Amino acid sequence: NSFTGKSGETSGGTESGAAQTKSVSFYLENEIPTLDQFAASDNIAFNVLNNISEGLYRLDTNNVPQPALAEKCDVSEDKLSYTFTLRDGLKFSNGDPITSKTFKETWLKQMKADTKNNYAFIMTDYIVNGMEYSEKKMDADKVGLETPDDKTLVVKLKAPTPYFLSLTAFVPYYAVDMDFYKNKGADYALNKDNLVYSGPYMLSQYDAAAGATLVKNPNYWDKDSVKVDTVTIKIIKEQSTALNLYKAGQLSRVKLSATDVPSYKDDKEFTTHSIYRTNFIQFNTTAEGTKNVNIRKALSMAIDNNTLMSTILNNGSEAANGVVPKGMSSGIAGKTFGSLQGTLTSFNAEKAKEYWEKGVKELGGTIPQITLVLDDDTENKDVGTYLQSQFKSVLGIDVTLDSKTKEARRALMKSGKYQMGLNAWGADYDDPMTYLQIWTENTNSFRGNFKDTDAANDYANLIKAAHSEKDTEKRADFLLRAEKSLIVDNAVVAPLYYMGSAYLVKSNVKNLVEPNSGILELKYASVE
Amino acid sequence: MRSGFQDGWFRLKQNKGAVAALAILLVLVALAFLGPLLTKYDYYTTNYGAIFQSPSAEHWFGTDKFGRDQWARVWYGTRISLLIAVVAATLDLLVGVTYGSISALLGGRTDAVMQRIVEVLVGIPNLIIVILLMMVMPAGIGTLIIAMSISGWVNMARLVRAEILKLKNHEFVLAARLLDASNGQIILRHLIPNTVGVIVINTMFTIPSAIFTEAFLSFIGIGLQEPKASLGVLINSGFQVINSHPYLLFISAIVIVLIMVCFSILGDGLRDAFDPQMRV
Amino acid sequence: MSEVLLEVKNLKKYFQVGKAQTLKAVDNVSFQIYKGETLGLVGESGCGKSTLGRTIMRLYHPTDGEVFYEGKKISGSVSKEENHECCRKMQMIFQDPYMSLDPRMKVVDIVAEGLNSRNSSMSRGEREMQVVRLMEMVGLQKEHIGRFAHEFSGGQRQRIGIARALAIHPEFIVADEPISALDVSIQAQVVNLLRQLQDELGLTYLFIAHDISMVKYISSRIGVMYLGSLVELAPSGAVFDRPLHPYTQALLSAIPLPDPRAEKNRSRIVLEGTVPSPVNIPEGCKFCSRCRYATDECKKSTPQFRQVEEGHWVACHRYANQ
Amino acid sequence: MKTYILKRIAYLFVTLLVIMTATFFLMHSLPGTPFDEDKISKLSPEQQRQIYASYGLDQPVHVQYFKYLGNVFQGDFGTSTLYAGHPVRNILMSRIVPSAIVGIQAVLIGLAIGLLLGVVAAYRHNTSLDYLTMVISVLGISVPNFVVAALLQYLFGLKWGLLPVAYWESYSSSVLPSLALSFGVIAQIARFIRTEMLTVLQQDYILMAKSKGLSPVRILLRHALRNSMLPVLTILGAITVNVLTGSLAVESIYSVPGIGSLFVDTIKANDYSTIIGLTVFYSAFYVVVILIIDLLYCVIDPRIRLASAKE
Amino acid sequence: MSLLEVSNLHISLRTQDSVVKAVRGVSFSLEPKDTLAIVGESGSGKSMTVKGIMKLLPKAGRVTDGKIVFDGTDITQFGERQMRKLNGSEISMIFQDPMTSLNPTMTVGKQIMEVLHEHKKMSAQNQKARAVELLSLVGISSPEKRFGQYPHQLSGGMRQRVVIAIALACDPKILVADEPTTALDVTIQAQILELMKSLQDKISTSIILITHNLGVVANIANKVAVMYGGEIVESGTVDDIFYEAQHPYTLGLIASIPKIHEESVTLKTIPGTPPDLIDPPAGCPFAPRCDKAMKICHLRQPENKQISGTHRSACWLQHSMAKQAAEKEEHHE
Ligand SMILES: Nc1ncnc2c1ncn2[C@@H]1O[C@H](COP(=O)(O)OP(=O)(O)OP(=O)(O)O)[C@@H](O)[C@H]1O
Ligand SMILES: Nc1ncnc2c1ncn2[C@@H]1O[C@H](COP(=O)(O)OP(=O)(O)OP(=O)(O)O)[C@@H](O)[C@H]1O
Ligand SMILES: [Mg+2]
Ligand SMILES: [Mg+2]
Repeated sequence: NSFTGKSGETSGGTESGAAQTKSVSFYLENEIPTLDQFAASDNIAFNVLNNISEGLYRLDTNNVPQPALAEKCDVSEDKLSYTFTLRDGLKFSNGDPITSKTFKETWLKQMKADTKNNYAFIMTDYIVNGMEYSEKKMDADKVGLETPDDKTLVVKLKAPTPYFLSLTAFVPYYAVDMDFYKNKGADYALNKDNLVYSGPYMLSQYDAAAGATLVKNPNYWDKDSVKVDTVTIKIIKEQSTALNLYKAGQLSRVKLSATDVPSYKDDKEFTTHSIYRTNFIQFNTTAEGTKNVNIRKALSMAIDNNTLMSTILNNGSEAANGVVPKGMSSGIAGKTFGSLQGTLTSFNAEKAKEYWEKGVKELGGTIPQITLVLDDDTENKDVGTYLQSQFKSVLGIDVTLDSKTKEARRALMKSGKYQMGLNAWGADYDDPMTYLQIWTENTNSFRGNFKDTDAANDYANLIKAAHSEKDTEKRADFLLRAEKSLIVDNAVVAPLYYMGSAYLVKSNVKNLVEPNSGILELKYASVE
Repeated sequence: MRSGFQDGWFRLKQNKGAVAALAILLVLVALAFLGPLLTKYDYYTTNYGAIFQSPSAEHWFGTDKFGRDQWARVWYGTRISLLIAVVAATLDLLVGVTYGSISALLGGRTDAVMQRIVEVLVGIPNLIIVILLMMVMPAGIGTLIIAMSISGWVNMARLVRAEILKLKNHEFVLAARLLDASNGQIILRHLIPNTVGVIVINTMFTIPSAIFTEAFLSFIGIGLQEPKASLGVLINSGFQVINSHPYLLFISAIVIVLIMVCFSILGDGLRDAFDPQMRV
Repeated sequence: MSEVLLEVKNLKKYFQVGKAQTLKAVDNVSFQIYKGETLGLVGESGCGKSTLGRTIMRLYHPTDGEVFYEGKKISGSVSKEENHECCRKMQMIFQDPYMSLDPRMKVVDIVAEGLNSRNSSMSRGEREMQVVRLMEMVGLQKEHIGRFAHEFSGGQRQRIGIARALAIHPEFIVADEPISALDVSIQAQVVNLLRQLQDELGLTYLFIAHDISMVKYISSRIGVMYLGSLVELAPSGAVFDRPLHPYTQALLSAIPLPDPRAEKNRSRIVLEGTVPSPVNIPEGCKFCSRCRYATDECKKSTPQFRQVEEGHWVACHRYANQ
Repeated sequence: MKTYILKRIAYLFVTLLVIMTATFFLMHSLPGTPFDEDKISKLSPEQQRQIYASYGLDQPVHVQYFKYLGNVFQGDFGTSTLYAGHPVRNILMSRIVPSAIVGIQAVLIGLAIGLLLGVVAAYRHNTSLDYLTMVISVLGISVPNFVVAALLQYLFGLKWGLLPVAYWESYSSSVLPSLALSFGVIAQIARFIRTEMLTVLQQDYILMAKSKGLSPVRILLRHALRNSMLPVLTILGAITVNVLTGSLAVESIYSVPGIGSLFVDTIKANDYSTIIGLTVFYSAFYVVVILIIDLLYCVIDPRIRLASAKE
Repeated sequence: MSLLEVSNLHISLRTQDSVVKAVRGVSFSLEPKDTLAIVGESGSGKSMTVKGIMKLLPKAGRVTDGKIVFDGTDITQFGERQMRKLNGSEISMIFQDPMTSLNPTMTVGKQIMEVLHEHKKMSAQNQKARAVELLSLVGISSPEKRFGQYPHQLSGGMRQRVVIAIALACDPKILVADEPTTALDVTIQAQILELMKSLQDKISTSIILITHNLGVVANIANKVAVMYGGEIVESGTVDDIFYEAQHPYTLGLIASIPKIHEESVTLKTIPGTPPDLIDPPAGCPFAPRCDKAMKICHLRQPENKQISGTHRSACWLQHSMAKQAAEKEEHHE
């Protein structure tokens, strides 16, 4: 950080006036943990990486994957083979060519189990022999990645995967200059000079704790459509600070806290945006009390998601109808999963009470003592407090809240010592499977111990069927039934809300979008 | 003839400021216990139809984001915070003062060992221990107190130690030695009375810092869990809505400042009352 | 003579001052105090009298040498019981009365401190009565007991120190200038008290003072110190009638007389020459730089402290062959 | 004295070793792993095993400990897991500087104003000046620093535009955080100086100084202050360590990239190496400060002897 | 004109629940080159009197009445600021308790230099040289070494001499010495007295000397005031007091001095206890202990009666009627 006497009057935000350089500035709510793509695993890092590097495809403003480094992709009839053709003359920012081998090497590295970001599954789950390679049971040449020439990459999949293209628009699939990577060794990505860029921007300044500045990448294939010259990324952890900076003209966009929403609701700079991240209660299906399905149903039904949204969160989040976000694609063109499923959750105090009494009777008449574990951040605590009051007023029970650090909460859930836990899951790609299959994989107490029962097996079978189903309609149907059984019939989870945020965006900044992945897209942004 | 204690008490009573402070403090303590009874609301009942109401005849201190009556919550919180204050002060006075005086008076190797122990206690990040505590103990005041006891008294110990290092070579201590006073008697009769100013002032500082530490610990889940609240917790959550609903912060803040002002005046009064040269 | 109560053997007390410099405050002092006697100790200011007294009282660890009380070694480390024993039997009156009084304590508590540590069965009232009795003994009033040390005059503070030491009926008292701040009539009162106690209870004193007439009056023997060492030790009459050491002679000649006319035309031995720094005392007699009889021998060798007459010890070459 | 210092330095390393060891084992008994359990649970058991192995976490804790110890003795504190791939040393180095700048300024401001207020309050005991300092210090301690920070940010940054609202880019960025932190420092120092000085001002040597005809300022500064400094020195140690190692709230309000949040973040994320590195740094700092303060005791008051009862 | 004129000085001190009337109507005057010795009972208000003059009373103390004129100016109402100009340079004081009146955390050398710094324009080097010189003047051996030591490293007598050195540093017009030689051995005491005398010869300093050592009084003083119970009961030249003492207290005092060349079993004392200053007696404070006390003595305060040109005594015995009565009694015998 250079101590150059900049002070309050810098309009640093949207336009830096005379020089006609267009700039936007936004902020991240935490330090940038890393810019090493093989180590990056959270949205903060992805927010930067997504804009300084690129994959075969890139999501457009409507969440649809569009060819990026790849010019096109041919999918085989059996939907198991994808042939990508790369554009001509692709180059990293340092001039190294981007070829199909670049992708193959990058992906092989990503598939190694010990890759730091633990994202191996995002490839090994799909690519033929990926898992075996990952577990070191097979050599790299057996993996379903072929590079007939420098411009062609053939990917062989284990099962039809309708969302595979959107996977290639996810950061772990992006291109990394592997020669450079090996060259730098442990120092890779530690500073701006130890990185090369394939995306629309490159770093001109980078400090993990303070932020980064992005400038246009001259070697980017589509550099002409990049409208903004510099992007400043600040690290600001305090929402009120961010708002102050926004008011002082130093940020182009700011997230509003729930309590600030009412005062800005009618502002023309106000927008909201929800992303594919669902918060839900995970019931432990083997724990005291919650092992009874009626108890679980009662608890689920006692929750009024709409009140939660309108009075407590109030920040652009949406009341959840199911675990799968409404807008997620169903695989059937033009139809979202939500539109097919309708509403699975319903607030019904009477029914909840009925179920509760039934459950209590089944449990032998003793009213179970119930505890909800949750993370120690404000949002979760607010939600917890709301739930507590709701259980009290609807069911007349005193639910204990047990807030813990995230790691402690996870450890508790992993060991199965919980009844209900507040948890969330963010989509890795635009398909319901990213949600629904987590209750089948390595079924553990983290996912409510939902296994080894008829219901659980039925659920697993539905997911399995969906996996191998080539017909999109049928596949969608399996998934719809799975979600229904998960939420309504078995009440393994009680969906609460889809995470969203309310923002203020300077009116001269356009297309500063954050697709449903929650990862920022700067390529399309422009400043008037 | 009055004893030293009666004497101090007598002089304290002559200090108008201290008496007023004591009175206000007593009123606050009374409110902490009786306040919630004065309203028909309790501190935990939510009312989503009446969130964020400004202070009014209905809700004297307004309501919070769950529509809970802030009057009841503030006094309930005061009760908890006063408890924390008492615990912190006791800890400071019992553990801190004892530890510091023993360390300084015995000196030499004992001092070296005791001070190294303090260094280790301070050196290990508290948060780690707190999180571990969270795993083995249920959340609640008890756990909270244990967490605060780990190193809450260290400052006091070091302060008292410094003062006693200075005092212990004074001739009146030597004189007491010659009169066969045990170390304990020397500490109690000579050293602590001569350190009273520092002890009182440091207790003044321990109390608010304990109140805010409690809020932090409660936040990460070791202390109070919703819907319980303490002043520290109320201030923290009031701060989050400072722009839109400042009264939530200010009411709790005023209570805490009032408590501290009273404690301070009282502390000064005590300090002066026990300093025989300070008579006015 | 009667039995030896306290014996000091080759006692040394050095202070570290500055970088690696030692100040020999007490340097190889040996003497005995008999039971029931008063040993007066006089000497130049800064010669180490208080240090000697404090070392005997075990407030300082001796650098070398030993102190025996009733034949038992009490210097160095001792057991807890011995410590109690010593505290019960030995007391000290400090030279600086104010510093030795706890500023936060009332006089009643200060004086009663010794009573408290030992006899906790005593009731509050009893203790207070004891205190009043002691206060009156040293010429203070009972109204004073509720006051703090800073509310007294210098002489009154000194008397509080005396009362405190007497409170626990010790056998042996090191009195470090106990009466210097008192007016003569009270001095007389206190001295009479000390003597009376000595007669009645057989107390033993080490009495440090500058007022030689008072020392002479109270002491059976007098020791004269110079720069950390004893230079003369003899029965008090002998010291006054036949002072042997040149320093003692100078000292005696300097006593101011309470008689203005006599004072005006009296001659005293004026000590010329410089006092050697206690930090690096030269070889030879320490007094030789100021001594009118100094010879070469004095500069070269340190005189032995030897008995030249029955009970009369002196460290001076002039009496080497006697 | 010299031997005493040498002995203390030897102790210092033992203390650090104990702290490091304790922290290491405590850290490893914390719930959770350095990884995102949500994500790890999606990997196959074999994949999971390989991950643990690659971090050496599959070995018994004591084996890990000795390995780590060996590295530390070679000056290598390992790499962070939260800030994946970043060497702990680099992280610490880049984070300490802002915290230190803000902290040192806060301590200096606090010391200067605190001493001034405290001295004046004692000198003018029971006057309105005295009450004013009491009010200032009560506010300083009972209003949490995040509130002060937010207030200063609003006033100086947003409303009057005198100083940067937040963000670490120029020297002026450090002013508000330092000010916000200094409030508590002022409060503590003022109160301790005042109480101690009230006692000192009653001493005879102050009367003596007056009888010398010295000016009140000189009496206060040359005679009273030094004799009242002991408690201030002691708390100054704690304050320095606390303030220099960053304040979570103030740093996040002003977006100062300091170590305040690093502690919390890394502990919560089970980032073993960073925490231990941070702990070693912090406690080394603490222990050294304590040593310095102990030595200063003897400088300030020559009657204090630490070495031992014997001369 | 007198250098210092004190008339009817009253000083009270507040204690917890009472007021100590420590000084009750003290008057005296001091000419240049005078040495006034104040002797008297311990606790009779000697120190308070001089502290009151210097405005250095403890917090609890206040001058309730009286007038102090220094060098023609009335300083009774002087505030701290005005006193500062006098203190140290014009009037300087040697405190009674040498240990507590030295700053424990400052080397003695610095404490001497400080007063030079304040009142004499001197370079630091000269200050130091002068300080060392002062130390050796007061008979401290190896003064350079002592210069850098702290008070607690000095013996009682050395501290006292340091305090003396500080008081003498600026050649004051009046030197107030409160028991300056109590902790000194006789040789050094003699040296200090010589020093004071030479100062007196050199710059006509006046000295107020409080002491219990009548030998010292005899040596140096030309005037003596005897205090008892907060009052001056007798005053006069040394000869007046030593050879013509009238007041029974003075007589008792002189009788208490041990005589070096006489052996005696017990020393003479004055029986009884001094008066309670909280509630001082209406009559003569010494009356309860006085073997010559008459009825009137207990009832009314005797007036301070001039006996000769210099000699005054406050005793009913000096009253003409008492004299007659005494004569009568003598006749009877
Ligand atoms: N701070 C105080 N508060 C109350 N009374 C005090 C205080 N200081 C002194 N006195 C009382 O005032 C009286 C006069 O004290 P002062 O110090 O003048 O005596 P003095 O003549 O100097 O005696 P000495 O020769 O013993 O020093 C004493 O009786 C003493 O008890
Ligand atoms: N704590 C100490 N540190 C260093 N030197 C000391 C210490 N205490 C005493 N001294 C030195 O030891 C020597 C003897 O001091 P001591 O107090 O015993 O003398 P004294 O005979 O009692 O003198 P006085 O009659 O003046 O009280 C002096 O030179 C003094 O400076
Ligand atoms: Mg002495
Ligand atoms: Mg006096």
